[in-house]
Amino acid sequence: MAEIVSLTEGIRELVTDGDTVALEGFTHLIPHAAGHEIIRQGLRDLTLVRMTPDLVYDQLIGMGCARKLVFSWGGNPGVGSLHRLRDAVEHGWPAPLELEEHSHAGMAVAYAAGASNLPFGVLRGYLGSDLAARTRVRRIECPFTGEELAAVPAHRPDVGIVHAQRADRQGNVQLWGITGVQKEVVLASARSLVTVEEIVDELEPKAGAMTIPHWTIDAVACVPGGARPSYAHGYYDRDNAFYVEWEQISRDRDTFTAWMREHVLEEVPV
Amino acid sequence: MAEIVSLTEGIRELVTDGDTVALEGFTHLIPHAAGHEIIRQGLRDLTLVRMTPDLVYDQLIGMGCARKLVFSWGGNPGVGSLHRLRDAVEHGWPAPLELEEHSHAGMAVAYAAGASNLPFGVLRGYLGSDLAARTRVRRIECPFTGEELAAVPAHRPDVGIVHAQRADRQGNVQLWGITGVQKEVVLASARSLVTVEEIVDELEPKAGAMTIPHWTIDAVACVPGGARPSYAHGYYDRDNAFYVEWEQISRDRDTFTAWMREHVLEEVPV
Amino acid sequence: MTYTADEMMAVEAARRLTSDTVCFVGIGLPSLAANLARRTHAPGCTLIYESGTIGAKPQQLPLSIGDGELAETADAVVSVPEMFAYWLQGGRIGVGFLGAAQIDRHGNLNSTVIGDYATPKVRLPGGGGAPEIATSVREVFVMLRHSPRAFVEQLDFRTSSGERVRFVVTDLGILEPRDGELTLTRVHPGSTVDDVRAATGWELKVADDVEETAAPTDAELAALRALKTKGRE
Amino acid sequence: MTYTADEMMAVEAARRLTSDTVCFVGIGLPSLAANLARRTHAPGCTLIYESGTIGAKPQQLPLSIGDGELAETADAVVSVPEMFAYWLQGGRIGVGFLGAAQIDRHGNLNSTVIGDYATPKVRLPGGGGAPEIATSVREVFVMLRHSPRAFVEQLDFRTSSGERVRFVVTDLGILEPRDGELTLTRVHPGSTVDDVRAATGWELKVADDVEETAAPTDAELAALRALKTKGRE
Repeated sequence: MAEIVSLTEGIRELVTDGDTVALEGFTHLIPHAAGHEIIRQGLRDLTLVRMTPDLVYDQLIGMGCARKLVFSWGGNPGVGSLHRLRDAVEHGWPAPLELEEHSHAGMAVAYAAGASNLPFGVLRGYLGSDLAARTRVRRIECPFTGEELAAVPAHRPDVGIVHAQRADRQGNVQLWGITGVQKEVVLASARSLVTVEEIVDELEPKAGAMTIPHWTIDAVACVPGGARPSYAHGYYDRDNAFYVEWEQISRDRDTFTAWMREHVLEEVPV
Repeated sequence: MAEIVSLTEGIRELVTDGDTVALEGFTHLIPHAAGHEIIRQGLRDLTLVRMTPDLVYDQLIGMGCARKLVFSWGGNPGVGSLHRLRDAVEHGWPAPLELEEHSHAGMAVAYAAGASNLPFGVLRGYLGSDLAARTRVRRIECPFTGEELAAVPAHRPDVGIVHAQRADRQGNVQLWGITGVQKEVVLASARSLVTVEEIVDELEPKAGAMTIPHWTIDAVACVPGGARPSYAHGYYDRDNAFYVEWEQISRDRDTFTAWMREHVLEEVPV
Repeated sequence: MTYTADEMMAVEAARRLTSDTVCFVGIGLPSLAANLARRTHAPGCTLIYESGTIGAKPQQLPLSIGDGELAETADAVVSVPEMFAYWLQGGRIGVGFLGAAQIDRHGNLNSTVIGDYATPKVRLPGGGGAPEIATSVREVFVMLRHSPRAFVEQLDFRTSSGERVRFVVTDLGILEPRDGELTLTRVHPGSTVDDVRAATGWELKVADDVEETAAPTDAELAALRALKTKGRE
Repeated sequence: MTYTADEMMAVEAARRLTSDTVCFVGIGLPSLAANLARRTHAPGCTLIYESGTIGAKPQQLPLSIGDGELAETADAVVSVPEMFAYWLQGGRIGVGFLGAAQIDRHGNLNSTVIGDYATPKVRLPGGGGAPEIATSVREVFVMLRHSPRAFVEQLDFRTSSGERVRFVVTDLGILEPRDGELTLTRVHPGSTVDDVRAATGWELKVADDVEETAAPTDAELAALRALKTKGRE
């Protein structure tokens, strides 16, 4: 049963050093504010899971929160590299970062398997790719046809965190637009936090919207703008200029650290 | 690319004696008219697939169209048995009927596997049930945990047939309300026919609606009332009285045959 | 007020549901019981129908598990594959209701055939969701009328496992598992332990402390009848 | 009109798409090419972005694969697991566009690392959808600028298989598989076969019948520039 909490409380109650945490979002509704609160609370040794780690994961990694990254595409969409991710992988700064690298299809199947309470998912995948030898994937034989397919272990994060447009006072969450793997992350995770743009009395039906029932969510925090600089369909647009700016901010360790101090560490939490 | 056809043409072009055919619908949007056209065209030796075979399957079986039934629950919802199905299984009238019996969960996974172009699907299923020994299910071991699960072969019908509320002139199909396994059936089948209540210029977005793109469908036929006596959400209600009446009509072979002659065989096709 | 055996069953099942219960309901008595709970002491009880409706709040008693009103009033409508994968198998459901043609002393159920599977005397509709409901929900509630033909020493076919059956409500009383065997724990008003024994096809274990079920209250019956009337308008 | 190498690439890729093509597009040149095709000769071309949008019809060139306009204009928006399972793996996609940091003579691609995987010189963003796009669509179109660093004898890492690569468009020309090896079949206006050889890190096979690509027409360039201007407003 979802509790309505502040973001500070939500992260404090749900996330612990060493946890496996998935902050998901596929370009849309990326839970930046929740990531910043994790940084402010100084959480450490996290295994971070995400299909498309972008700026907020670059920040978490650069601030030393992560021990390991489970992912399928780690870049600044339309811009280029994530320099903090690269610095961690290439030079171990601020700490070495272990990688478990998948394809998108493998990650998607792993989340769906987690939501389905299965230990693994099956796909026609990783064929002819060196990735197979570098990640957690095994071959599995179809018991009817003998055909070989790929199996990936289910994702079962300790904590799943997503951002959505709105919730009602019971904590039922509604999101629409590109819905990504948000539902799967909430259902696959042992604990879940949803940040929302607003809390309303009633969730009106909306074309293309999905609802995640309150009894599958641990905590809901109202964090308007919580997805910025990504976007919240129907609320605000993507700040494309900031993604370009990030290229400069993140290139240099000191510039990065100074920016994080000013814009994240010293920011007043919600 | 979907062709807009008459129901008669659609069945004639897509269904052949001996085919595996799934006419799906979970209480809602059951493609009765399409089933009647199959009966009128005298198709034979069909393997019929459906999670919840009800009246229209009772009619197909009683009229001798089916050789085999793949299913998980075959009854008259809220009323009782399907007498034509029982007569075929218990007494071989009008022909013996081979059964491949699953659980709902197994059927749902099999359709999803078919839509996903996988040879099998995995579930925690058929545990402690004698069904496992009577159907096509095998045990499969998780390659990571060693846990044993159930595998079911994918459903890949020759023809998938569903009813929906509306299509546009390109053949994009929109349906809403209880959406069941309709999308999976269309995608899992080699060929597909969708009957619709109406063809419109533009499919307006609608809460809870799904769209199946025209390029996954072979033929669309406009058949208003094509789901009666089941219902089409937003168009007409379920004729509950007819489901009760069917109990009497279907009990006796002669009454059944007479009813079918009058209401189906001599009906003017659309 | 006087009441029927069906009403006693529905009321007694409803009493076991709370506002925190997420329950998977089939049509008939289980649907009646779950909707009754929502109208009386458990307004927050979440009803899930296997057709894909989550959190349905029907005003009328639905006549099928796929009634339009279930979709209209639901918090969410999901596809049937998602329902079975993410919600049932995902371990999200607390209580699942099952009925059957036969039950044995371990709570195993038969809803498949009477007689031999290959050459059945009576071909029943089949298991539907039962095999996985029986092993995926936390607690199975069985609703079944008592008779020696239904409460049998040996099932003709085991459709679903009894391992999670916590409660069997019949028209005569209530059975609960004690030391791995269904044991009579309550009789309904007007029934005796001997009545239940006579209607059970195996040698029934009876708890030392068999109590009498509380008769349906006027409020319960009024709510129940309002539901049934509406559903049949 | 004069035009850039990028424009030549986008135009030439667009020409390979028809109104019947269902294509999986990434951001950048592939998205530009597919949207250009829709504005010129292939208005029915279906664009699928891996974010879950099927049949997107953006007015502006999207800046990310998850732009809101893609969802607003799409025929359907599906979840990411469904996109990869039912649509890509389901065999529904005709053409998939891929880019990479490195390509070898068999069309295998590297978008993972430069250097050793465990101790990379440059950690690239990674494969994303590429491994399964490369083996699930009917035809893979690669778009990649020519240089000896990109067209290599030996990949540092094989992210995706080249088996379904049908067409590689570069800033200098076009390569197509002939007898299992990428072979130069066309050069763009202003490039020579020797230019392409010099920019290729392996001994390039050249078709007997190398033709010159038709330069972008004024109509193609106008449509392309209108798209780009709108996207950057």
